[in-house]
Amino acid sequence: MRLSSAQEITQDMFEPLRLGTGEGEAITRPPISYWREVVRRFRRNRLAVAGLVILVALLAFAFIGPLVSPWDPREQSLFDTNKVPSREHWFGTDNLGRDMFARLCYGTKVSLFVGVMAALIDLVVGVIYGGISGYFGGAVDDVMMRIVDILYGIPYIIVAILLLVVIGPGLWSVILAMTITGWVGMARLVRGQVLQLKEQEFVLAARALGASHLGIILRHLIPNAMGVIIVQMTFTIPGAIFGEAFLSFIGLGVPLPLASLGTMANDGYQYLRIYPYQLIIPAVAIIMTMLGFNFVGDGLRDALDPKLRR
Amino acid sequence: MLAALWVIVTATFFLMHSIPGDPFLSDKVTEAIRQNMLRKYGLDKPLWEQYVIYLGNLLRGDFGTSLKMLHRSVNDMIRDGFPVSALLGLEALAYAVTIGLLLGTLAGFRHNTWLDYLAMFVALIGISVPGFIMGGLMQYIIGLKLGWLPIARWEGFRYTIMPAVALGLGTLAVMARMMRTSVLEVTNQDYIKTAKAKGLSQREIVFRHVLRNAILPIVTILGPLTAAIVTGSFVIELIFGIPGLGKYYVQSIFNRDYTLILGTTIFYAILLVFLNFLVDVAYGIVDPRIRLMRSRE
Amino acid sequence: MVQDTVLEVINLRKYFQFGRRAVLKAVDDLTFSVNKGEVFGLVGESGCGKTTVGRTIVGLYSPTGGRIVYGGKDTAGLHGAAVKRFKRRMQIIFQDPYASLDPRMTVGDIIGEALDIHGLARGRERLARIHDLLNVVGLSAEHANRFPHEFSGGQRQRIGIARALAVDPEFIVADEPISALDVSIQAQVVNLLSRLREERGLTYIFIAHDLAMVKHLSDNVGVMYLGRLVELAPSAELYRNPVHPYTQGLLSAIPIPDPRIERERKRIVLEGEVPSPVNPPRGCRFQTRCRHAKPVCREEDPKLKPVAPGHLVACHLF
Amino acid sequence: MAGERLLEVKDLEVSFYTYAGKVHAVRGVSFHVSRGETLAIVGESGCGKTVSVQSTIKLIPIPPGKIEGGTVVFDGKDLAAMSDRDLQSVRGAEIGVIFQDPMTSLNPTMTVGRQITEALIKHQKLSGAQARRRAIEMLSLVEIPNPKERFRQYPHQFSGGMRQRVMIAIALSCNPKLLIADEPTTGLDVTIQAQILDLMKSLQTKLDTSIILITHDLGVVSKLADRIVVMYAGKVAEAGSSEDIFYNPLHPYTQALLRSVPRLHEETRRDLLAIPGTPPDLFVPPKGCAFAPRCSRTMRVCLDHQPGDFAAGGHHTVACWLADRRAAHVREAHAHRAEAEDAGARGGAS
Amino acid sequence: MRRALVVLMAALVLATMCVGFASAAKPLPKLVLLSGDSQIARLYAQGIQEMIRKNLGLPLEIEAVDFKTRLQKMRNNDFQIVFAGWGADYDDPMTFLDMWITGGPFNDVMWSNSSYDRLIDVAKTSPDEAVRMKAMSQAEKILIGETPIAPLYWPAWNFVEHPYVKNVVRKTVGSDFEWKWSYTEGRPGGDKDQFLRMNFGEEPPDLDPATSTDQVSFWVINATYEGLARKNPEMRILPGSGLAESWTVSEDRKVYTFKLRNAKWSDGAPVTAYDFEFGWKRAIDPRTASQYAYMMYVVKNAEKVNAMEVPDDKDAKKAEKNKAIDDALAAVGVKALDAKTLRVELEAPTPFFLDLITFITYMPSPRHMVEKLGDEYASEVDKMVACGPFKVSKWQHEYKIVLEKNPNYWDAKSVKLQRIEADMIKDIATPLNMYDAGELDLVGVPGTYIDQYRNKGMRTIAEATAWYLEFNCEHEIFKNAKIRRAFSLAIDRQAYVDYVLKNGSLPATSLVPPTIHGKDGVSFHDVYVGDLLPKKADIKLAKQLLAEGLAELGYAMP
Repeated sequence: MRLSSAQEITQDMFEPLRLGTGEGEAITRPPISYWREVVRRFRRNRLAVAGLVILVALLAFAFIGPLVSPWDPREQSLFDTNKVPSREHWFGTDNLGRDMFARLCYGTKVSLFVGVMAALIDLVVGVIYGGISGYFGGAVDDVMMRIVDILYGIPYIIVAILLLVVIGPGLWSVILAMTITGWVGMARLVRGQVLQLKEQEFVLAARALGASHLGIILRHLIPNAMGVIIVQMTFTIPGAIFGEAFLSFIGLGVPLPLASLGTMANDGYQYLRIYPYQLIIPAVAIIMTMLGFNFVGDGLRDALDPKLRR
Repeated sequence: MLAALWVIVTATFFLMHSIPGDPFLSDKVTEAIRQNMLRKYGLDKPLWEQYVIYLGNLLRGDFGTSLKMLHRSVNDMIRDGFPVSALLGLEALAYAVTIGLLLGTLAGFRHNTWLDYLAMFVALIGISVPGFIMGGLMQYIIGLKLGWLPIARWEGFRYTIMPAVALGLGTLAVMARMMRTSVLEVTNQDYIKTAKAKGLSQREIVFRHVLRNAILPIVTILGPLTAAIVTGSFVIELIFGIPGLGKYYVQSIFNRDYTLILGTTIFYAILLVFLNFLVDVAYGIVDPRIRLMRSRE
Repeated sequence: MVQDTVLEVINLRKYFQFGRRAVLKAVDDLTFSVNKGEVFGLVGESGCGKTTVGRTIVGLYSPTGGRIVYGGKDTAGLHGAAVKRFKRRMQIIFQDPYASLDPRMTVGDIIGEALDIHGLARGRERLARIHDLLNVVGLSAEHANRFPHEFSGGQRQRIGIARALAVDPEFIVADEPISALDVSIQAQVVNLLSRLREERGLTYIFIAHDLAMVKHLSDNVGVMYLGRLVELAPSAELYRNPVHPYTQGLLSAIPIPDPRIERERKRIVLEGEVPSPVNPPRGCRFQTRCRHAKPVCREEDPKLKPVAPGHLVACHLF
Repeated sequence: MAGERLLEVKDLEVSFYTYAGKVHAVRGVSFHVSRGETLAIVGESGCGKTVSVQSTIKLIPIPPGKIEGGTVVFDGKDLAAMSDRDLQSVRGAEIGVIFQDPMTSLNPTMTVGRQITEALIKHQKLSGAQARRRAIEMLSLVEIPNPKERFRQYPHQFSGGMRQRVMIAIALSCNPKLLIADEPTTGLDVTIQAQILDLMKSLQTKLDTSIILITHDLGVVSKLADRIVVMYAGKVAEAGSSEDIFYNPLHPYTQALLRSVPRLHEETRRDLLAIPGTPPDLFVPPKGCAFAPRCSRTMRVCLDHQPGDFAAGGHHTVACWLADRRAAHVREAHAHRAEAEDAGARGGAS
Repeated sequence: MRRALVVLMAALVLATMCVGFASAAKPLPKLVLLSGDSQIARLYAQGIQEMIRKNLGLPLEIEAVDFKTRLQKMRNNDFQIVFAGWGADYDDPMTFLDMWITGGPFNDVMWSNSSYDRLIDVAKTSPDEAVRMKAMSQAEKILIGETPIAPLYWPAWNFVEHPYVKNVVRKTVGSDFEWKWSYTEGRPGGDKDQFLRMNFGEEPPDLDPATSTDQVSFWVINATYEGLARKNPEMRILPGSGLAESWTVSEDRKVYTFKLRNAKWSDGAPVTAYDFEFGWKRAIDPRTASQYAYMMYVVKNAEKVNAMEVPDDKDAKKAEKNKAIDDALAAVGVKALDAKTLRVELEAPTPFFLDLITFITYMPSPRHMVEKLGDEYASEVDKMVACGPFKVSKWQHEYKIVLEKNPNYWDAKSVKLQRIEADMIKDIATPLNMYDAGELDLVGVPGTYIDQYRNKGMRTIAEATAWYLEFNCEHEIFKNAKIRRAFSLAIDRQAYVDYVLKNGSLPATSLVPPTIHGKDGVSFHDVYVGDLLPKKADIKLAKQLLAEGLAELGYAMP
């Protein structure tokens, strides 16, 4: 038998106390919302934080870069073509003598725009479609999922190229081509989430309280599916940026005078053996974008998935 | 399934015909001769009539004759090109699956260690570098500068390595990441604790209990991934001069080679369906729960 | 106690389509009634359909057949605003304290949602009501800004009760409200339910698999097996004189936290397990596990019949 | 009864290092199991009962878990000092484990038979055919009908109760000296629970295995346990023979626990005693007695000082300042009040 | 009084406002340059864009579309300015000039000038070379003056070959490659096996000379067939260089009579005059639907027959129509008098006819094979024969084609090369890598790689091709010749080729490239035309013309 350090304990301590009733209900931890919890888990993930830093840096580069650089991304200087990086042109110039730094800022902006817009369209279409399909279920779901299956069976590249050739080049054409089958993945994901969530007891509780369909979708289903949706978006964005790069490779990327990381990498690829910096610079930017989004996406997924909590 | 194919055929058919130009438009063709050629190949008929004729031929398994390679039937072109693409794709898939699963497994078991980070970094490089850049770089560095492997052509196993690796990298990355997640999830399962409680060694647990279960979710995405590899081979085939099917895929559209566009689209659609079917079968083999459900029905 | 029938469940059936051909008969031909102010206990093992009964009564599922008459009105006949009014009168408390609260909402919003749906209170009044309800279930106002995951199981269950109380219902279906809770916490919830019943004149359907707790709380108890009601009796009567072989087995299976009694107790151990509700046995559904099964049990489905006043049993032995 | 000690755990300390900080899950726990006896460890979820027991053979995930102190002597071997590799020959061979959820504790992609033979081949070096014979034997021992056929089936073809029988078969296949049954019936229906408990009891007498039964259900305990350890917030609150705990509970927590459950056999309806509040958060372990905030007889000493184990006759110990001689007056006052309270009772949640 | 004043004032204000409105010029619409969508096309278009911006101050948008879309838009007159090019079909200025006659099949700019039309007509029909040269040079001056097109550059073809590669002749008109006299000397590993490895870049789509249209097929057909004559390495056409031993020309220069030599197809069958008649008529027959049929239009009645209506399968008058075509074909001016004599009658005296007979469409067709195989002819190695220095010996579609020396070729003794192996790799960088690694013997150097190969023995030859901007003469802005000319003058052609193209191309100071020959084998451009446009931009004049032109159209100067 073991006693605690007895000398501090005196007889007068052995008097009953009348404790307030709420004592045992106190929550000792500071209040943490679900999202704060996610942020905390996210911050513990070194790669995810690195990804976030990369993304912030890219954004800063895209939006602050042009303010810093004295060059216009479109301004050609036919006498200063293919200049290697120097004090004057930080990233050198391209085959038309345009400042690569300014162009890279511009291209990053365009690529991010393409990626984000494509992801947003995917999101809107996918959430609406998947949400309806999953929430109402039954025959509606059957028909809607059949359609999705069909779309899934169409080779993506063919549709994208056909579409681009039909509607002609343009920034929005490229975005449309990215989303034409892209939303299907999001729709499937959202449907799965909704199917799972709508049987959750808290949704049943809302129904028992007499909540409307819209109320349930807005208040419960979407907020709860949001995490997974956001994760999916962090993978859709780089996917779209990548897709645009591929389209650039076959000549269907964003139209002139726009530049994207894809078109720049493709331009640079032609000069790989002579002016490797013209490929390396946009390629690094693409890789950074990919890494950034993927790290953040992975980090978010780990942070959102309680199963991976350790 | 047939309905899906029909929708695909119809959509592609009409979309394709709405593109400006036709197979015989060229800078050196006069309008009169062009009309002549259109008539010869039945392209002057009303669209719906062409559509009905095409569907009729399709039902007989005839994809028609390429309108660019006027002497070659689309069936022949697919017959020649697909085995090459398939071989390339399978090899790429083999690399992707073996290395991807290995990296993913390592990362999963060494969660949050430098090994995990390294494996994930390698994997992410795979999805971060566009295929054309990766292919070009490999060709330049490994083929030309180091001289380890032939630069291009399709003459034997040595010729397949670079293109297959370049083609498989993206999938490899996806595999590695999924496997990592999956391993993490499986290692947290109760039955792994059961295995540990049985006194099994780490190795026995990994090989007998973790891997098989961790692979399950990966099998489900193998269909779309294989499809991505097969259809993604365009760039790689172009760079490495490989006589596969991939290039028709894109070129046929630029050539307005209607029969070839439709032929490849339908072929790939069927392939996708078939691959998904294969995946279902494979899933049944690895997951006894599914197998039983099937036999019950 | 006022003997006023408030809820009548008549020949209730609820089937679920399962794949292409299979039909899961979760609830099959169930009849009972609940008097105002009483606690009606519904017990049975997992898969017997008791949760389905509860959810069908509050309108979460639409019945496949039969009628649910509440306050003299067939609930199937309700439309539009009437449905909403009905939902204010009848509420449900769920089993899983973790799944029944939206993890993305604060406790205040969870309780407030009920007020919002029915437009019961706004702004400061809404806040006051929420604080009030939290106090009623033994929590404090500052808990309103917390998120469900910060609470223990018992606290969460009480939040669920507060949400149900927000619309000021007269009838509550408590669907296994304590089975996921720790022993020391169960009493908190049970006592709270008892107190609320007294203070607010609530009527409960108390669904549980824990017979001891059902007995403790209920006035009348129905025992379910494979979608059927096999025995229905006043609580004390049921425990003193279980008639149906299943009820006997069930009661006997419950371990008693008293080693001396437990050591001397004679057990009727039910052999085997509950068959699948997708493909229930012919005749009496219990016949596969019944020690007294006779040929007739394999052929004919027994009907509920009285063996004593208020004590009904569905068994060919009686 | 007090036979040779098979397992002796002393001053076990286990923590989990999570992103949010350290959770001190087990805070100096000692208990022992003698040969042939059944020790029940009772407590609510999160009280550290599972962690304490699983830590003895390092079944807890390490990291984030970490065994920070204490000794574990099993059959003369110091398990705490053994490497994970050496422990492999103890796990499954000398100590079998059954887990709480039979639905998830079996590998879904492996036949039940292989899951049983695995340990046999590993520990008893049986050939495949021998292991198969033994496994089928085990299946019939745990009363699974058609064992030969069942041997080839997959877990999803088994019901929950049957799976738990399989788990028992796995755990007992190598004739372990000790069986750890971690909430073996929690997920099961009462009628199935009764079957499993009967089975365990009969197997224990047949095989002469010691059992550690981890449970929160006092009913289950009363049926099987020889001795009982009651845990609260990572510490042992009270330990003693089954009789001691059920008929002479000394810790207010044990007392409250016993009075918080309704009893089927009681004719009269007695109000349940609710323990107010919730167990403490072990992110921030309480300074004094962990139960103090919920206790009806808290003293000043309870808030700042952790009570030691006080002997209460035989092997009965209690970690409560009320057992201190200096608290005699509080004990007496309470005894009077309890008598009065037995007639009426206090209820309510708060 | 006051009131009247107010009214007057108001009227005045109103009037000035009206006048003001009337004189306020319309804002300039968006200007769009239609271009191809390849890397290089985009780059070149951006160079133009920048010069227009800098020198004229006008924003020019680029619409980059794929090849066929661009062509269709040109055909549909759906463009403002388009970046276009034309390669010579034969060695005569006419190949560039007759495009722009009113209603010409390739006159996409809708330009029409009657004096131009008259001059072209003279040049087409006159038997007198001097008259023709004069007419064509005048015509070109009118064309450049009115600027429906603005010539930009005459491209160059850059290539490298290993030093052991000898005598691979590159022609500027027709098929580019001539391997008849090629050989290797000093190849590492020895020259015993005489072969060449090169990259064709793509599958030859059609190896049937009657229907073939593309460059790669032309390479192969030029090597495996032979026409009545074959150009020598100096690009001269001498009697006896091809399958015709000799020929005579009638007084009016409209009738040619060819005497054939003894020659055999690779399968041993003799090559006869009937094969020529058959092949030419096959190309002219509208039912063959040969794209290059128009190359035969100089032959009497060929154009008429080629324009006849072809019946389709369900046509009720199918037999009738077919017969009409057959009858008309009989009247076409090509006839085998016997197995060794071919008589050709032309529509007009065509001075460049002897150049045409080396063109692919003028090759003989092996009647014995084509009649047997029909459309299948030339689809596989065993479904074609050769009468040229080489024959196709292996054809792995979309991958590789191997040409082998044709032992039945009449001049086989001159052919040293045993084999030509050609890949079909479309990528640009890969063949260069292969060349550097010694896997290819010769390779073209695309513009982007020139800097790297400039010092590695790269050679440049001028092509008989011109690139220019086409202005849509029916467009609201570009209908004005001054504006068109302003655009043309705003382009600094020298800077353009030096800094944008950087590939050895020449600034195009007129349309017809200097590589096209005029009378007596001199350069038409150098001798008869000269620089019609400055090499450097004339910004001052350009701006002045733009201002005038816009004023005439009522547009505001931006």
